[in-house]
Amino acid sequence: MVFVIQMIILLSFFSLWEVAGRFNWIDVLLFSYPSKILNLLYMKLIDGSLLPHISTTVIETVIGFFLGTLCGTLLAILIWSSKILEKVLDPFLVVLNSMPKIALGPLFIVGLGPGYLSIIAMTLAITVIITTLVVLNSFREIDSNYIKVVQIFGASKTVTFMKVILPASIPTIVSTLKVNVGLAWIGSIVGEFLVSQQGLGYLIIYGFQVFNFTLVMGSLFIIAIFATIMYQGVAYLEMRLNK
Amino acid sequence: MVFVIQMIILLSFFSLWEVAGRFNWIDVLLFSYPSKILNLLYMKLIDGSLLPHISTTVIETVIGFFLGTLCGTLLAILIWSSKILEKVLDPFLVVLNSMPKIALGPLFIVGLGPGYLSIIAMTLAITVIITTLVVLNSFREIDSNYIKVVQIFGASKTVTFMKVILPASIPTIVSTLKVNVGLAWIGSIVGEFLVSQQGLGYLIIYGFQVFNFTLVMGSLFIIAIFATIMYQGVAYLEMRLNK
Amino acid sequence: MNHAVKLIDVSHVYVSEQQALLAVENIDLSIESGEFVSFVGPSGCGKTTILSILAGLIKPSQGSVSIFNQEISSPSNKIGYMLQHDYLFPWRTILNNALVGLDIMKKLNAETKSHTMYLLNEMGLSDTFDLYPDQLSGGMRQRVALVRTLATQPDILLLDEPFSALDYQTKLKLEDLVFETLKTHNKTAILVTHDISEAVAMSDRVVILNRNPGRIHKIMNIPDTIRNMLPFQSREEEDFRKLFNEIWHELENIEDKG
Amino acid sequence: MNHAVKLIDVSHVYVSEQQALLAVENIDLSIESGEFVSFVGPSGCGKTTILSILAGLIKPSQGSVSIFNQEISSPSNKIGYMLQHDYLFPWRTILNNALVGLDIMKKLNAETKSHTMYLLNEMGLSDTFDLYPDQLSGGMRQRVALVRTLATQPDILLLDEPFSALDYQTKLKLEDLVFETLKTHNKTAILVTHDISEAVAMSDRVVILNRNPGRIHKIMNIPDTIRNMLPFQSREEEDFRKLFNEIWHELENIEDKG
Amino acid sequence: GCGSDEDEPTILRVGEVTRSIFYAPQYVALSQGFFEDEGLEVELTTTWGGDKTMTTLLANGIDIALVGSETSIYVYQQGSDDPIINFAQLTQTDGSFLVSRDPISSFSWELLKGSTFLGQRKGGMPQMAGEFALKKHGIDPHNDMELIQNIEFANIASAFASGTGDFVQLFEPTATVFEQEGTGYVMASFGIESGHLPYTVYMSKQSFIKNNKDAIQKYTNAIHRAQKWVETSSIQQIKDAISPYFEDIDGEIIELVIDRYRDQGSYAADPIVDEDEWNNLLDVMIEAGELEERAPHQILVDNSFAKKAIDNLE
Ligand SMILES: Nc1ncnc2c1ncn2[C@@H]1O[C@H](COP(=O)(O)OP(=O)(O)OP(=O)(O)O)[C@@H](O)[C@H]1O
Ligand SMILES: Nc1ncnc2c1ncn2[C@@H]1O[C@H](COP(=O)(O)OP(=O)(O)OP(=O)(O)O)[C@@H](O)[C@H]1O
Ligand SMILES: [Mg+2]
Ligand SMILES: [Mg+2]
Repeated sequence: MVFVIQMIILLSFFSLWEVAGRFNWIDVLLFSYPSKILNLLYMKLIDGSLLPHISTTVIETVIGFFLGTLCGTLLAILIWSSKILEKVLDPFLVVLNSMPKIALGPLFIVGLGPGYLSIIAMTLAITVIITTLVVLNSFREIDSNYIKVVQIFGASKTVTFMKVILPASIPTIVSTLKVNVGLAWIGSIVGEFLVSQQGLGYLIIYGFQVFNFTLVMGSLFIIAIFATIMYQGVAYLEMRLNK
Repeated sequence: MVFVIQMIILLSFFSLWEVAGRFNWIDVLLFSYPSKILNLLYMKLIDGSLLPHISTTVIETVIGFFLGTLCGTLLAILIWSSKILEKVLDPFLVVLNSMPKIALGPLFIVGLGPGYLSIIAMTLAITVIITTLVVLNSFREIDSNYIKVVQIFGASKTVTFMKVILPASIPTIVSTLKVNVGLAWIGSIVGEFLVSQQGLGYLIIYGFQVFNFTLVMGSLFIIAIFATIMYQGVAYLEMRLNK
Repeated sequence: MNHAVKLIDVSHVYVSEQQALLAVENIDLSIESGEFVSFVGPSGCGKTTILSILAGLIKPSQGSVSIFNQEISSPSNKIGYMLQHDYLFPWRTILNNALVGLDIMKKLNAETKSHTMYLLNEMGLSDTFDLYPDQLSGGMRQRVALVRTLATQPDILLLDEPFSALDYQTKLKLEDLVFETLKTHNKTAILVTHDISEAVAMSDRVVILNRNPGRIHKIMNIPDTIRNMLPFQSREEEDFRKLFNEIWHELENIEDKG
Repeated sequence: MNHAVKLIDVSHVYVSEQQALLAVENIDLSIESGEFVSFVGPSGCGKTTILSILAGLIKPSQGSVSIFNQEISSPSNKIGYMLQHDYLFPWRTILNNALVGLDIMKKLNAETKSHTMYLLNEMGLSDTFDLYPDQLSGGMRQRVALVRTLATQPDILLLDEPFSALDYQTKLKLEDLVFETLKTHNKTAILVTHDISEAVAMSDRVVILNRNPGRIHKIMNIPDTIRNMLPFQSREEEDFRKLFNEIWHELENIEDKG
Repeated sequence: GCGSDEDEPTILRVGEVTRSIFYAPQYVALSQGFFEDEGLEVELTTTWGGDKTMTTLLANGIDIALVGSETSIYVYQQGSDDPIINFAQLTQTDGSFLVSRDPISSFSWELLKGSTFLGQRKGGMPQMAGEFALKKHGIDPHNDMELIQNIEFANIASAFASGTGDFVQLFEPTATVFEQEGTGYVMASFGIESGHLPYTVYMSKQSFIKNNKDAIQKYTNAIHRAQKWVETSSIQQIKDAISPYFEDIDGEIIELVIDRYRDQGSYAADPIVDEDEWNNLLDVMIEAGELEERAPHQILVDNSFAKKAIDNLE
């Protein structure tokens, strides 16, 4: 049922786009249309030039996704562990988060060189603080009576964390995963805008450069497909955790 | 106490930077140093060329911040109101969120023209979905027994929302505000990268263009100051809500 | 017939991944308008389940439930239900928690508000109006939840162990208070309790439930002498002890079988 | 002296923005190892507050608390505390909820686990091991919380209305179970209850608390005959009624003054 | 990249500011193996934008940068102990064109007066060259017309295509694509109008050049060879040589673009950064108000490698 509605939405979107493109209701130069995009992707797939781009970006994204979620959660744990740390760091986190990451690009290049490291650093810069803020908030929201229960048994802060805080925050962490699927893609693409020899971000910026928007749209299309796959993974995890 | 530690951190950071810059431990061309930055900002403040840039961006950011939080929360409410809508839209939200917003530039420019509208649209594109995902998750996490209590009194879905879901989600919404302070700045700056004649984002990109990183750092510095002010506002709100 | 509540052949199965549990089976019961009925039975026999069905919170797997001759499918505002646990809203003050029902039903006015404040005062909560729930003791919270339910003056009152966290003296006082309020306005009530004397003292009929699955084991009619007295006085009656022992005995039988 | 618990001149004030509330005042009490003491008193008189102080969850505003001659400042693993509300973890199964204390204390092994399962079985929860808390009735949840506290076999047991959600029969059975367990292992216990017969039947001493602020009103010693019997049998004793009435009377006095 | 064993190729890391047909000789050198012939192995990265390219060069992320000379001047202007030295020129004119929305049979620059002009962003070479050309024709860009200057490089074409502006300053291949689609018509070349400039040049840190004279020489040799190759080969040949680097541009368009650039002399014939060209660049920058003092040719340019390369080839 849900799946059917989703398919209907997708199909009508693509059909409308196709028709609009074919009948020149939209500027094909700028927006292209699905069959043209698919054709381009197919050609590139056949001649083998697409796969390296995809695999590069997917690997960067997946690494960034896991590392970002992990670091963000660990940072949240660290901050949670000390009231003073929490109060001291809170404004820094928020202000740091407001720095436009693209403007920090040169910093990464200088620090990490023009390579994968910079791209992954960009992904981390984009995901970590948001993860930290959201997860930390969920730590704070936990009913203190649950904490009391384990304290009575003499639980240390670590044990309290493992037995109460973490399991109670799982739903929020999973929802952060959903946010991070998006942020990781943005991070790796923006990172590739910075420096790259290949990858979907490279294809996008190159597409802009050579005024081939079909290529840009095609890359976005591939991103959407892989983001969907990652979403499915997270959704499966969510289902499993909710029994 | 907390304030003192924060000041110590800030001061040592800036002193270290200053010293490192003066003694050429870092490449001054790329990193500049505080006194040089402050001097530049002071000069620009005196000759009146800085204020218009600041006010432009601050206005865009504040509008984007409120609109983004509002739209994100409203979208979360809409989705919460229907189980089917929720299931249908969930993957679309996540995948949409993974589109690199910069690559959507042409869409904004074609749709909204090369002006403020595009910049604010960029801010919204960056903030709305994350807000929606986080707030929606907090709606889901509310103890269903509280909902039972109002249902017994015959509360409609709207009333349930107003009397239970919303008040119970206030802490999460406030924490999303903290996230959105950051995202709104990023949105307006990235929007200014796309189209602008004025604003801090414009200064940054101009600084890059003429390879004047002191100007870039100065703009980031101003962003940090105003982000701090916005953070204080949110922190005050948080304090008030927690009585 | 003027039934306030009518349950016809109601059964309910809780279905989960691990198991399907038949919680209550073949419940047939009619309660007249103005009647006071108590449910007693071993823990886990399905008392709360029946109340939830009556309140429209659970749709029974089988059977029909009607209220004033109307079949119900969702919570009706004729019914007030005091849940077994208080579930006060942590973000509302005590007074606002007590007023939440009136607020939702759009019945909040000077009169209903002062009535609610009167009830809070009667229950010994006069100093707590502006406090928050986590500043109250367990028994105090329970009383706030009771006021919340009484405040809207519903036609039918479902009370799930309303006095379980209270000391004897307070309990007796509140029994009288609730009893009087109901009788004056001719309200219908269903009380779940583990306190047999409470059941006997307050009710017109006591329904004894069996367990696994929950079924009606026996219904005891309380003689008029006890019925019409205030609960506190009933306990002094001659027949009281007899009835108490009878119900006790029935419950013991159930226990032994279980 | 071999005191298990010693409270010297303990007072506690709850301070919030709205008010400062003196909850308990000048509590002086020594409990010997192996003793069973009950607290009775009107709702809101500070019983839970005293238990929380003993458990090390609240630091009293004044006075000193020691356990086995050691002053306490944080929760000690010699103490087991069953809170007034169950607070079972919704993400753990019933068995895992019952085992959480052992798990945290790193005492979980085949023996302690089978002991916990034995306790669950004794309390009539044998079919619920793999269920989650929201699939249980109120009384069943309360029993799980009791098992959770007993499972770690603490030297001192603090029980805050452990049987309030249970029917008479189950309650009597569990009173005997708890009583026997404690006596065999010579454990110390403090029980908060609103059920005077429960207090008399189980305890060596009954502490009657006054309210506003909570103070010790009177301490009743239970005669050896009743003390050494199982709670179920005590109730048949001659002296029982007398003691019951005496305590009842004291509580009525307090109520009238309040 | 030090040492020069005969068989071990010297590795040079090169960053290009963008990927463009404008840099055709570079891709020729790569695809025709000119670098390999010199015993070099070139790793090419696209470091999108002048700022990123220069940053990467300064941070030693690359050894050689292909970027506009103005960046080296900006760096010099802010003072640097290790200046960036221009050693081989690749393009010698601006690469953008004046595109009109409507076909105009008899174009004159006067027509721009009172029109809406979609220009490049401030501070960049295209904007400076564009305004320089306009002023040369007696047009004050800020008063005689409505100048829209607020759109990012990659989105200028989109803005024009969606109806903003009567005229636009566009690069290739966009200009040619627009012409083919009828979206716009090329009226004039800013490359021709602004004259010869050291537009895109290979540069490196002074310290790197000092320590790797041999490698730089070889690199310059290969580039010069490619320049000659482009000068003498057919359009078709050039297209075939560079198309692996432009898979997503139509072959026909590549040819048109190469033809147009070569025709107007955009590809430098030799790697020498002439002093005249340099001064022209300084003029353009001063006119645009981006330069405080003239940056001396003798400090920022080292033509010795270029000269030697010319000698070697003869
Ligand atoms: N949400 C649920 N999901 C599955 N099983 C449930 C659920 N709620 C109750 N049950 C089961 O249904 C049976 C009856 O539960 P109910 O809460 O009605 O008992 P009760 O008579 O109110 O008990 P108590 O006196 O202990 O409150 C129990 O066996 C319980 O385990
Ligand atoms: N966290 C708190 N903050 C402020 N006041 C509190 C808090 N907890 C309890 N109180 C107050 O302290 C007094 C004693 O509370 P306590 O919970 O100890 O009572 P109790 O004897 O356990 O009552 P009950 O039998 O109803 O559980 C009450 O007046 C209550 O309002
Ligand atoms: Mg129940
Ligand atoms: Mg209590």
